[in-house]
Amino acid sequence: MTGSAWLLRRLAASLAIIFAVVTFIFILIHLAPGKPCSENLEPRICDLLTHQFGLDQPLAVQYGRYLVELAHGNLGMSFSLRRPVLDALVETVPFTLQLAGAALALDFLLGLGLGIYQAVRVNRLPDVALGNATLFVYSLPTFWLAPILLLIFGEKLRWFPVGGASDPIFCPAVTSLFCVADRLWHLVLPATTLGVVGAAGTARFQRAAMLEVANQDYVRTARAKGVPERQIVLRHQLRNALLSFITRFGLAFPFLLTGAVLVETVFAWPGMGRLAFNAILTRDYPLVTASALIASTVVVAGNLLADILLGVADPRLRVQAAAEADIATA
Amino acid sequence: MTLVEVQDLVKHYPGERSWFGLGAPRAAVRAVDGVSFTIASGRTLGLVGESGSGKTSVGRTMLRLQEPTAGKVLFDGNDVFALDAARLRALRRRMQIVFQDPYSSLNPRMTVEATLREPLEIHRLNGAVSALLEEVGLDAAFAKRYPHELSGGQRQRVGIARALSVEPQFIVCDEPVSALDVSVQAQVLNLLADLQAKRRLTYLFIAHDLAVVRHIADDVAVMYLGKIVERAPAAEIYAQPRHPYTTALLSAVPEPNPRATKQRIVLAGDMPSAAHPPAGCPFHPRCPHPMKSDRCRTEVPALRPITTGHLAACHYAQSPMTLADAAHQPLNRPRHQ
Amino acid sequence: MTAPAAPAAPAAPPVLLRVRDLKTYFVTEHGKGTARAVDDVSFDLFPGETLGIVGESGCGKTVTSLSILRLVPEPPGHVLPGSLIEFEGRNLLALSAPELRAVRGNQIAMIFQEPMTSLNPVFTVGDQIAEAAIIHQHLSRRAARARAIEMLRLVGIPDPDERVDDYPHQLSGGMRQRVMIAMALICHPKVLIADEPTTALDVTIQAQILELLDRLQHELGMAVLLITHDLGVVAGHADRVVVMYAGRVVETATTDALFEQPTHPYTEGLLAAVPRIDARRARLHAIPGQVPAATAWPPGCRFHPRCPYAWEKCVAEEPPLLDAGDGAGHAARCWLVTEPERRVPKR
Amino acid sequence: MTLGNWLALFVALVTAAEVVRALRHRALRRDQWGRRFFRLRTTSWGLGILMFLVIVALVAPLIAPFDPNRQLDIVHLTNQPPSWTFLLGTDPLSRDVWSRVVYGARVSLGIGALGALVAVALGTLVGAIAGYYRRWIDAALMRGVDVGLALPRIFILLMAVALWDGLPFAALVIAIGLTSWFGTSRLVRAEVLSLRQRDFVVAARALGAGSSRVILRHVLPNAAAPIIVAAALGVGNVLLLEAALSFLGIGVPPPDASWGNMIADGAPGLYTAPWSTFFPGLAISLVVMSLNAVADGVRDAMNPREDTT
Repeated sequence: MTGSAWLLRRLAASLAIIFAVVTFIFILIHLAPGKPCSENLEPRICDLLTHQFGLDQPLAVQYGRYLVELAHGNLGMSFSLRRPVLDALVETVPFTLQLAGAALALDFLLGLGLGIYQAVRVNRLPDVALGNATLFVYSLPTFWLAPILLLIFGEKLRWFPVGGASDPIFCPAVTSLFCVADRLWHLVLPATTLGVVGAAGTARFQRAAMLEVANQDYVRTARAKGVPERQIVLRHQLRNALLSFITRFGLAFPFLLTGAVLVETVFAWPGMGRLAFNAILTRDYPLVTASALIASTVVVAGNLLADILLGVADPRLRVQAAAEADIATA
Repeated sequence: MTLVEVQDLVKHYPGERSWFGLGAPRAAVRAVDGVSFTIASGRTLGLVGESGSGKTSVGRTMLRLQEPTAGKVLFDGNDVFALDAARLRALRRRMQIVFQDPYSSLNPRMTVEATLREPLEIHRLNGAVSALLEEVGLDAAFAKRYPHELSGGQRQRVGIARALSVEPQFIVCDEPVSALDVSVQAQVLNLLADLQAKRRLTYLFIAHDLAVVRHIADDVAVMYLGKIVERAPAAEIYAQPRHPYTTALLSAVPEPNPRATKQRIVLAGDMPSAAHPPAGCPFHPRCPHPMKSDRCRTEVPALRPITTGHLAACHYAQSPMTLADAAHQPLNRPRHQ
Repeated sequence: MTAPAAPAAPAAPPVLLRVRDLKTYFVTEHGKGTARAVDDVSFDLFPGETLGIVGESGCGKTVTSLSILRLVPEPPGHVLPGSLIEFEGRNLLALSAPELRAVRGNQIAMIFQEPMTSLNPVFTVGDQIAEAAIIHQHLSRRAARARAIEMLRLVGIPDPDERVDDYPHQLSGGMRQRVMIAMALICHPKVLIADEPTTALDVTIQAQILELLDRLQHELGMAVLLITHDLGVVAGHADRVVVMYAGRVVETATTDALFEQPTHPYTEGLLAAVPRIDARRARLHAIPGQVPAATAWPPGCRFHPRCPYAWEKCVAEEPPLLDAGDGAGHAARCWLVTEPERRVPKR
Repeated sequence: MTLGNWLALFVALVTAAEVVRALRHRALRRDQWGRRFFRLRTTSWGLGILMFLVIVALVAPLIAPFDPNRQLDIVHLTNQPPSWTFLLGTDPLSRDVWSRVVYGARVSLGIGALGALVAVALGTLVGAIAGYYRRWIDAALMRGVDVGLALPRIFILLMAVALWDGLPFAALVIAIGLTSWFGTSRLVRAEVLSLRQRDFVVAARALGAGSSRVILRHVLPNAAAPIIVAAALGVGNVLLLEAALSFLGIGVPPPDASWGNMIADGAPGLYTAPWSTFFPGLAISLVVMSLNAVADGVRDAMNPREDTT
């Protein structure tokens, strides 16, 4: 089987998973008691709305309709925002991407660096100190770290803004270099909150992975060849430890999503997490389903990406695929 | 009297689907490819082969620890593969197995006593753990120990005691001494011989070491790539091997005698993969026989009697290869692709 | 203190590798004891010869081989002060890290038991073979690659131009061990330490690898330290033999002398325990008991609890390596050398 | 804080320390497993902190000076800083933060333990079945797990809690447990897959042992260590999840204290009275950290590494 055929099958499986998730969410949300109207709405109007949105139809009919609409790229109308769900997502998703991207970068760069550094200095003072520090930071709840950082750096020191994604007066949109800087400035605290906890976890993981590899026979072989210690760590150990790191990368996305909901709430970050949270509170069915669709897509895509990277990075997988291609064509 | 009869046993492992079950299945591994033999009651058949020859699969499939692909195994007249669960369980009292790796063959969370008591519980037998331990040469004090507190040889004795606990007639010994040091290996081999004499046991003794097999087996079968290539009484096969593979294997065994003026046949290349065995005689790509011909490349030689009781699967078994024949074979030729 | 029997040959060539009083101990977990894995081992390796170190698991032969290039993981292991490993007149134990690295893989190279795990799975075999040449001979990548291909050809790997880009998992066990050998020999070392080089291989592949090692030793003129548990391998390939038991050298001799006149009861017992392919014995000789733990060697002669001849003196006092008097350096750590009349089995 | 409270606190501390010391002492003498488990100092600390908090939760009435839900004096005693009377200060509703932290331990630890129990039990069951029986049942279960892992868990929980008004407390715990087992099942499956190949398992089958005996006596006991690790980490995860939900205002309903809703309660007064946010968060961090440290110990114990002495 060739690489592209594998990718096609894998994509199909991913789509099946996303489809299953959406179906599950759809059923769950419609099984819940109650109607999607706020309490102060007149029952008559509520009924009207319910009818208008087709919510009085049998579940199967609603589901069928939803799928037909989805196939046409139509995510429906948001009940609470009174506008297409797609528009709301287009507006908010980029903010979440910025936040998650920055956090992910911090997580991996800092985490990898610390983990490798600790592995090199294993059991010496810097390793022990960093080991205790990462153990602690890794255990911090993001929704607690967020207000603490806000208190220290936002309120007391006033280094960073206390909320939002940009200055609403000077930079409602990115129009100048100053506004780019403004955006970044707003990004620092939320991204740090989200990234630093992940970085501590990554560092712990990477240290363990490096040490696991350090006991392998081939490291001894390298040493017997006269390879300098530094090169042993950075070449022979790191290359192998990165394989398990890639797997971890694929699993980081659910964590980021959960974190995003919480961090966005604390920092009033106009992202998708907050949107989805509000959608749930207001029983905005189309918006909730669409958010779940996006979230599961991100998770599944993360796994897929990790698999592809692993296939590239691990010659054992790469060559296996090639050998299968040989057999298939023979 | 025949106790065990294996008829045309086949065990193929289906190719794993790659990529998390989404890929096309790979070619099946033909681990055992039509193996037949009989073992008379109270005798030992040595089953010899290198890794990948399928010898372990034969032992495990015979006991139905793996489901066979085809073939038949008759134990004392019972068709092992046709039994329902209850009757299979009853039969398991009579057929046992001893494993190679003494470190993995005992449950690390169970004491020796618990390990030996379990089979008695399963079959509701009245046996004494201390008697079993004594029979394999261990002190009764070992009953309270955990496997990690025992040496390799002691573990192997416990493994043997476990097999004996249900009072079987037939034991598959799957490389029982190959993980042990020489001095301990001799202890265990002697123990197996003593037990056989005392309990009138029948053994299938699987090994890669021809020297070990010589000491315990009455008959020897040599496997290569899922097939038996030669089968004969032990004395006969060591004195006059008929298959070139057996000849080469015998010559390759390092002897602890520096003065031995033994001519060595160094076979070129590796055993091919059992997923893609060569056409014709499975041994032909490495065969140093001087008469090797096109027939070897196309026609699978049948395992046929050469002399009375001596079977070989070689087209030229009537004129067996001598060591001198093989001496001028080029070394390190390209391996089979 | 034991003085190793001096080699008696009058015009003995200069010693290439001299090991004296080597002690490598391990601290067991949580400092509950010390495992004296290698306890006072001495031997010499001469240019061009093959010295076999033979013994069962736990005798300290592998730790001895790792100690030479200081590859014992520290902690928990450590080589005790007072040990000497002299290569061409320099004590390897006293070298700085860069000096030691200049010896490793360059002057003294090593191959290991498990060719599967001893090769790095993520690099091509060419990269791994070339690495030593790049480090020690400062070859360019291109030149090192060419050398790697040359080495692959030398060790008998077909199509070396293609195999050089293979990854280890694409090769069979025998081919991987050939790669290991190519990697070890690329800098033409003077000493090759082969630690159980064929234990993980099938017997027909073992024959290939041993023959290859013989041929390369002949062509390249290096000395080989062959560590193995297999007396058959030693008989066929070593010039001289060191037998180890319980962290000690118990007997040393030329190969012929050792197999003809085994003097130490352990050697004798070991030889009698090996199943022979050339003759069927009714019953194998078994050495009773098992190797004691390295944290608690028996007092006196460490073999006495298993020895069929042992008497009070063996329990009370450990014998030194005593010259067995065949004029070829045959020595055994056994009181029987001085009291041969006691060689009467008790059992 | 009365003298009795201090005394109870002191006894709890000493008891926890002594129990850990005794455990450590016994483990070090027993076998390698025990020695490796206690190799890292953080493991002992983690065990001690957990022990202490469990004792605190059990004897909360003895240690807490006030009723945790009582608004002591909404006029004069809001947002009091820590003092000898109010050890950790008071919250915006004039409740004693220390008493709430102490009682919150019952809720938070209880939810963590229960949720993790559900998750690990389910994960072990599914993993063992999939790994032992292979074939179609394995394929079916693992495809289900794939979907489970792709579910945005916090959404599901938010939906469950937000949409079903007045969801009983136990249902919340079970909902968390039901959405937390997917990872464990994969782990157990992998472990079972490798164990079922081991010779002692084959030996048991050869002796005529049935599937349930093989799984319960031979396979699962040998998979215990990774399951324990999963359980320890699971308690932390569930606790964090509950806290997150409570923080978002839809977890443990007020006025009952959980560490999560205490953070939320304190958040509006963050700048004036940070203590009412700080201390419950610290408690969560300590528990999660301790669980991680204990998990490290179990990991060390199950795969020995020579890199450290």
